[in-house]
Parts: sequence; structure tokens; C-alpha cells
Amino acid sequence: MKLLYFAWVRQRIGKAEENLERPSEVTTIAELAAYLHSRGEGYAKAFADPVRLRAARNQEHASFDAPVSDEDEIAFFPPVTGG
Amino acid sequence: MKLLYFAWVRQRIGKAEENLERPSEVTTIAELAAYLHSRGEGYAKAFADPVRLRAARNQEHASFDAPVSDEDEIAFFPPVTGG
Amino acid sequence: MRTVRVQTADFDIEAECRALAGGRPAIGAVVAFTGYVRGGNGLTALTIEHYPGMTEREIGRHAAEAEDRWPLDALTIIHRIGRLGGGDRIVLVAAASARREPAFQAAEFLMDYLKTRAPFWKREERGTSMEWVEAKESDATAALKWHRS
Amino acid sequence: MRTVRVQTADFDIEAECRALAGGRPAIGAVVAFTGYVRGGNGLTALTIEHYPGMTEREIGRHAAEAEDRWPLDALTIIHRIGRLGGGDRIVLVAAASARREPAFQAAEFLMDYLKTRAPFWKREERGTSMEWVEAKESDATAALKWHRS
Repeated sequence: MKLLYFAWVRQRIGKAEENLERPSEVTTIAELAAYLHSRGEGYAKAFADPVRLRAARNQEHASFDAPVSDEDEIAFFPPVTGG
Repeated sequence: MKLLYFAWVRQRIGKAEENLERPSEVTTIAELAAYLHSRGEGYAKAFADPVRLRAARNQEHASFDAPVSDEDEIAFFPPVTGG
Repeated sequence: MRTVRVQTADFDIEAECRALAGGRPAIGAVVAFTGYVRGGNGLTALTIEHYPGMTEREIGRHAAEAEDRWPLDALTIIHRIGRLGGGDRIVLVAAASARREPAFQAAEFLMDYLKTRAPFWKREERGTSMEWVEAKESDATAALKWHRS
Repeated sequence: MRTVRVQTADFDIEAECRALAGGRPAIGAVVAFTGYVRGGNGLTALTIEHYPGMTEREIGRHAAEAEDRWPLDALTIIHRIGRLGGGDRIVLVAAASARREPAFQAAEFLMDYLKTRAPFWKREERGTSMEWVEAKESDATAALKWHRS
């Protein structure tokens, strides 16, 4: 799957995007967030408070209980602030 | 007094403006309209139906019972149609 | 700043918006309304006549009312007169404010006024016929919604 | 016709309005909203980041909703990204319709959407400090007024 990070999520993780081999236990966006949280200091900071995060699945807003599959593009970002 | 005519009032009378020595019996806009009505064919057509006319006194909308004096600028026109 | 012009010439929206917003850092929003002569309905041309002096005064009075009702930083009103064809522009109202709602409200208020109660008269040409436009009830209703009780 | 662009470059309101209204004789009204970076409040610059692809899609979806709700002849939405200073323009929404009410309504609807729910993130520079802007409750309330029951 392809992962994208925006705004302070991107800054804390230190990259804008990456490809990830989906771990078998990750079947929802919430599980993906929990998995990423365990990947190191930057990720831990970015995913420390999931309530402050929003997600998109294949370029559409998605809730954290939305399913994820291998081909998905998943993005994490703070609540949008608009233009 | 100075008289101004706009739109079809101007067209029927055949002039855009004129100066008038105020007749002593003319003390309101209504009386002025009645006086002008008597001045010939074009005026008679222009002032045939006062309900269709509006007036301004010194560049401000005025009702037909508004007083007129020698120095006034009085305009007659159809209801404005806006821009 | 307030600009009111009645002119035969066309206008440049970009230039007017720059003049409006330039050097006024508090401005966050400019709403520019442009009115056009609608064509394609048999209309050959529209001739707009006005009452020079009274028009500017009346428009200025309503501009002052808009400035009183909404926190505006700048306001531009340009109304064209003379003979216009289909697709030509008639009017520009541009209102600038810190926030978008006052800019929208003021522009809509001024357009409702200009389209109904400003001292303009319109004559339509359709082929060889020429007719003065009659005042419309629906427009008067639109203007009424702004009445303060 | 619908134009949606996300770009770093500035825009020309006159040129965009001409492209919008030119050759469309049914148009009687164009409402062009321009948003500016407010300055004079300690702000050095604003950097706008977006989600390429999703931004255009989401804006397009809301543009389609506006076209569905109001009789629009043409619509242009341009949103800038990157680093902008005080007085710079951020966004242009121009809506064209036969009548003024739909043009005003559609422009206001799209601005309420763009300012609140479009996938943009803003970072403010004030001197040497840089902070991400938090989502605002008041803006979310403005967007809510358009919800269809």
C-alpha cells in the first residue's frame, strides 16, 4: 500500500510518502495507525493522539474503521484547515 | 425653476430640460405636473397619467405633494428600472 | 475608500480589485459582482439613461448605508450608461472586508439596490423596435428584503 | 464549463471573468470572490500545502454540487498553494449565471466549503516561529448552513 503524510504528520515522520507491505494484522485504518505508531520516534509522535488525525483512502475522506487492502493509497493528516 | 425630463417623459415632451418661471398657482409638484399637462400635445402625452410618473426635487426623490419653489430643480421620469 | 463612477467606458475587474485591495492589509475578502447584458433573446441593444448628479448622489447614499451596516474596508461601484450590446458589461460592484460574509452581503445589498431603485432607465432595441423597460415587481421585492425595521 | 486549478502562480481576475463569460450570451451575472492573506497582524508568511489529486477531486465534487443546486452557466475555482505573504491572493471563485442570486449563492457556498473542508493545510510564519493553523469551529459552522436535509 501507498502511504501519504501531510502537514505536521509529514513533519513528525520526516517523509511525505512511503510504500508499505501491509502486515496481515492490519485490516482497518485504525489498525494501520496503531501499527505505524510502533515504528519509531517520529511515527510515535505523529500517531500519539489519533483523535487529532484524519485519514483518506484512495483520495476520499475515510473513517478510522474503514478497511484497507494492499492496493490502497492511505493518507494521514491533521483536520484540514481549508484555503 | 429648472425642469428635467428623463426616458419617455423626455421623448414625449421633446426636450431634456428647460427653465420655467414658476406660475403663482404652482406650489406643489402635483400642481406643476397639472400646469405642464396644459402646455401642448407633447406635455399632454407625457403627463396624461401621473400615476405612471415619479418626481425628484433637487436630486432627491419627492412625492407629488412636495412643495416647489423658484430655485428648485424638479425632474419628472417614469419609475426607475435600475441598472 | 469609496469609488462611485457612472461612465460609458468598460472597466477592468482586475485593475479595480487591485485599486480596492492594494495597500490595505486588513482585507481578507473581495466580492466583485459584474452584471452583463443578456443576449441571444432577440435583444439588439440596451441603452441606459441616467440622471447625472442624482445618480451619483443616490448611489453614494446607498454605499454609505452599506458601509454603515457592514465592516467594509473599501467599496467600488461602476455603472455604465449609453448603448450596450449583448454580452457587454453593465455594472461592477466590488466590496472588500476582513471577512467574506460582509463582502458578500454588501455586494448583494448594493446590487439589489442598483438593479431596482437607482435612477437609471433602460430602453431595449429588438430589430427596429425600441421600447422602454418597465419597472419590475420581482426586483422591488428583492430590494425590500434589506429594509431595516 | 468548469475550471478547477491548484497552482502556485497568481491569477488575473479580469482574464478569468472574460474566459468565464465570453461567448455565453445567457450570462447576466458573474460573482468573483477573491481571498487574500491578511497582513499587519505579525504574520510574515503563510504556506499552504495540499493533497494533489484529492484536492482537485474534492473541489470538483463540490463544484458539481453547486452546479446541481443552482443554475450556473460557468464556474472557475483557482486555489493557490505554496508560500504567500500578507496582501497576496489565495483563492478565486467565480460563478456565472443568468441571474445574480444563483451566482452569489454558489460563490458563497463554494467559499464556505473551500475555507473549511477542502484538503489544504496552512502554516503561519510569525518572525522565526512557524505554526500549523488549527481547524476552526466557526468556519465549520459556516459550512454547515448549506447542508441539505
